[in-house]
Amino acid sequence: MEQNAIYELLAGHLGEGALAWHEDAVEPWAEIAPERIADACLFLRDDERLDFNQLMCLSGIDWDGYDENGKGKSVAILGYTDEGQPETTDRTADGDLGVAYHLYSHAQRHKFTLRVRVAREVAEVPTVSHVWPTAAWHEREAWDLVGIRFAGHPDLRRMLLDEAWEGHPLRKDYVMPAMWEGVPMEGRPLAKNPFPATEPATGDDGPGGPTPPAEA
Amino acid sequence: MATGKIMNNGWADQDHVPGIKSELLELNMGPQHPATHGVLRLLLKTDGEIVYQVTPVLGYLHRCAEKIAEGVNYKQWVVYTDRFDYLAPMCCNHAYVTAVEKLMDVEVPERAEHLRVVTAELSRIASHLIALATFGLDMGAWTPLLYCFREREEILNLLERMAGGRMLYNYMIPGGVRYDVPDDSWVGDVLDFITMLERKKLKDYNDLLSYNKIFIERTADVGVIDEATAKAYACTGPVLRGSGVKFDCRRDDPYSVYHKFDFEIPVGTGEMGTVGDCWDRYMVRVREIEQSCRIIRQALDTLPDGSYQAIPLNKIVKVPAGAAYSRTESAKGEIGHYIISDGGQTAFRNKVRSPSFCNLQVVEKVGVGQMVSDLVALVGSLDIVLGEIDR
Amino acid sequence: MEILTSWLQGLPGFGGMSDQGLFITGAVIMATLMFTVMALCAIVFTWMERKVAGFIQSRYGPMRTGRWHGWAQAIADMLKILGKEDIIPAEADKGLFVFAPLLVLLGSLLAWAAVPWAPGFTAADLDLGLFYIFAASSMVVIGILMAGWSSNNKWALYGAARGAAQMVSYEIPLALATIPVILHTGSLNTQDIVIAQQGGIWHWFVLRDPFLFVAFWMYFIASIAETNRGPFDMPETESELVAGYHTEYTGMRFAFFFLAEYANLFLVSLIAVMVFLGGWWSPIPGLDFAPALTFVIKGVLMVFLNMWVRWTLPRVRVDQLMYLCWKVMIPVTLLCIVGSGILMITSGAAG
Amino acid sequence: MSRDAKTPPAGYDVQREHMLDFKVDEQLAKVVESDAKNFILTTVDEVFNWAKLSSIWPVTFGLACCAIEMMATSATRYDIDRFGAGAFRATPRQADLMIVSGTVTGKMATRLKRIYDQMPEPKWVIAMGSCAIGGGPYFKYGYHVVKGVDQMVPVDVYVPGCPPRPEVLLEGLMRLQDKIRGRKGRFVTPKWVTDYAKKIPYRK
Repeated sequence: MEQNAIYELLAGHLGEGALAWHEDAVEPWAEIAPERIADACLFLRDDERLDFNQLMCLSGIDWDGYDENGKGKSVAILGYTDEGQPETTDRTADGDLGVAYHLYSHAQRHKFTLRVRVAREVAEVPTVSHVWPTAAWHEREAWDLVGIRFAGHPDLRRMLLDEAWEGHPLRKDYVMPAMWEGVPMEGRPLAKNPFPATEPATGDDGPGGPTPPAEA
Repeated sequence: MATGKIMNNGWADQDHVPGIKSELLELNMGPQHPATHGVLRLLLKTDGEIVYQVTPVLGYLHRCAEKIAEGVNYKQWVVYTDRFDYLAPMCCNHAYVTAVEKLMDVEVPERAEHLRVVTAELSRIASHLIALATFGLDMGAWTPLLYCFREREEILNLLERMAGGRMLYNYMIPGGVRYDVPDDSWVGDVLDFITMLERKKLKDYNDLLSYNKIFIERTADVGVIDEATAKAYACTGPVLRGSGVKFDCRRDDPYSVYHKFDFEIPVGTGEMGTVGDCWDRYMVRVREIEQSCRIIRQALDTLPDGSYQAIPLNKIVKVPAGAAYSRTESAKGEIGHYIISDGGQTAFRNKVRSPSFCNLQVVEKVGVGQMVSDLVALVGSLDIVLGEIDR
Repeated sequence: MEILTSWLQGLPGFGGMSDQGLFITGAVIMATLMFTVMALCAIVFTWMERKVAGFIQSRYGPMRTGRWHGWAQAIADMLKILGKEDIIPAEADKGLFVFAPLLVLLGSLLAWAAVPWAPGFTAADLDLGLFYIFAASSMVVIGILMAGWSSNNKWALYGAARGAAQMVSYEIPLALATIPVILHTGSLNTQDIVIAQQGGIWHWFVLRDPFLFVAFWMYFIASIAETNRGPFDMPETESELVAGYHTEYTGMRFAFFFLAEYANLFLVSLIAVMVFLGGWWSPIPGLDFAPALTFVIKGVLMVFLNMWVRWTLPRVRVDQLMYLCWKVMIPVTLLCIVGSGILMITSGAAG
Repeated sequence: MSRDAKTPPAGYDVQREHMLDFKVDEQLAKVVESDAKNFILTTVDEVFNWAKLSSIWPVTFGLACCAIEMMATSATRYDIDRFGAGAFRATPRQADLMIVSGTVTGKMATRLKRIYDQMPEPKWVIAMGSCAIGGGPYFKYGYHVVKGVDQMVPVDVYVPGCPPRPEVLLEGLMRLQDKIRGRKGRFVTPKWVTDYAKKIPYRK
């Protein structure tokens, strides 16, 4: 079935709940109100014309610092410095969080994409794990890495990281840990160049790379 | 022989012998355990040999690849896709570059597509060989492991000549492939190898393992995943096809140049037991090796001349703003990449839907009521790779 | 034993010894000899196992240690194991933990006493020799159970429980398979059993009648299970139970299990040779130059067969193992006893 | 396959000896000399060292990609069993060597430490692959990756590569054997290796 026709059926069912339809994108997608997402998924699965029996993918997204103009000027993420220490920033994150659902129907052979967007402070979306059992682990992963809570999830624990882990790593303002439960996560400074240049430093980086600092 | 079906007689929940109190035994399988294919950890609750509850614990190989995707540029991240499914790295490369190209809307040269298909299928054969080998090992058969590794070495040799790396290649780039066919004899060597594999080696494996009486007893009717369960848990790849569903991204959602080739999709038929048992999943892989050989032969026979890179190697890739989900068929199943781009050099978000992640989830349901040995068979037949589960 | 004591009597210094003294001296010499043979066979067979495995898997196996095809590999293994740290887990039942490997070793060592190496040369020439061997080697089960229980490790407990069930069950077809032979010889004395097979390959019990032939293979399968080797290595099951009952054992204590495994392997092979394959008699009558050597060579061939099976077949599941024992092998061996008896009566061989 | 290569290529042994060219530590040489007076003790020591280095049993401990290369090393073509190190033990209690084959994550590091502690003395560790050596490609953004397993357990031999080829792992094993033998020193790259490396044509 055509993407537009699917959206029309869905919008007819949801009414106000269907917020927007982005037809011109590389991959058309529908924006759904967060509180109606479980309802929408149930409809998409159970309607005979649609019959979306497979949830291909469920992704949690942190939209913080996204460059809306499409110029590639989004906020850079934090990592470790060359000395192995975590980078920090003064900026406070304020962007929304989102979830994207990619559906597929084995019988009808069509796909569909849904997205929801919630405020960072709320960060709660109804679960769809009762619609497709496979969503249970995807949602746990989204909770673990992005920090979106899924209301009504039967077992919302962290999926990949330990239960005692602090923070949600895929958020844009995540600061890398230096130590966790006695395990050092920070790196060590890169080793000194074992073959120091014999000539005195001239200031620019020659073929041998930057000149290492003089021995203390 | 025994049917493999275990009746839940409710012993675990009550004091079945008056005066003696019994409880379930909690068993911790992994992360260092020979049967968990890496660092998977399974928390079992057992009553004697019978498993009452399976809880997989993941994350022992969580390597933060999705975070790294937001920090490095598109070409650099191909390196990390190699390390997802390190048994079939070419398939992972292919999945990623397909996704990037979908967003970029770039025309990939025909020759590059053919080379991609050939290398990806060789990688798939290598991965399936390991799957057979480790599944045999889980069943206690050591020797097939060594034989499969022997043939895999031949594939690695061929791919090394092509891509320069022995195991992880970093071969495909958005817009083409890194290298052309290395020399004149390469194509002939690949054809020789697949002929040898089809004619002789597959028969060896079948004699040694597939149609071995003990092996059939161990795997037939064990760990049955029926069609409804497989679809509900979004199983893909040989796991889904083992349950009798004729679905393959290469045919049903064609990407690259797969639409040009003629191949069949093997499905589980329940030859030795029920449809969807461990033997079916195993046999689907054996038959897929044959089909992969067919695809390679066709792709090499019709290998077109011309360029193999649409974008020069030293150019940094910039992807227009937008979001797209692209899926391809890897050796383990459907790999999906959901890339959100902001128009820059790095992805804003890159979510990877890995097939093993979804396939493994079914253990929570199907593993219950099995014996401990059957659980090992079930996990082995799913052919998981922890690299792409934990990412 | 008689040969040894009479030989001792002839030596200067032993002539004036009392009979009891002679007996004790002889027994000590014999026990030392048997232990040496046992240790030696563990060393030879570990090397052989790795070479056979390599041969089957199209690789070499040990090549470097000791220059020629790694012949010193097993010696190096043993020496290294001697130097390893001995760990007793804090939560383990220490007494049982320490005693279990000794019991396993003792069980297999005791059984060696009744093996007929050559005419008249048996450490203990017992009238109930075969019965004694089966009785003594069943002590191994207790050792394995103790090891698994005392380790306080769940995998070890699983291995021990499986091992106990398996070994207790398979002792029955193992013993039953030899009964047709005992019907023929009318004796449990190991020397007598071998002597009854004199006169070339057609007089060996394995080829006497079809039922005995079946009984031999039943014995062979049961003996694999009895020694816990693939495809019946339930107590260890490396891919399921980590290392089974000896998961927590290190160094010397683990070496005892290791030693006992290969000693047991050789023992069951020797019993197969003794009971079915003509003992020390060569296949062609009249060519019996070195009885002990013939006996050992046949035993080593049986061990090779055992290894061949191990490195070829997948492992069976624990319930299938039990099924095979109770519902297939025991009825078949019982049938063999009846059939062989009927054949004896009809052919007039029964005295 | 490997079975065909019965005879080493000409000059192989000479090259091998070159590879073992060590610059011996002078301090160490003195220590060895003073011990050498006690003939019996040194002989016994040598025999036990020989036993240790000839029979290094690794623990079956695969972490990531490198684990597959470790398996390939034990498989037909490379066959680590030739050096007596082919008996992979599933339980750390019976192993001598831990090959840390792959990325060590924060969650795994505690388990790794535990497995190391469970191994009986004397024990050795090989850090296989760049992840185990120093975080490798996961250094910059790897919030869950331990940058170097030597922050958790002492490492004897570092085997670089991503993943290292089986030949390199075998070389690492031989370096470990040298270490057990008591030959300490700096590995000197022989001239023929650098000469040969210059001759390898590489593609653009």
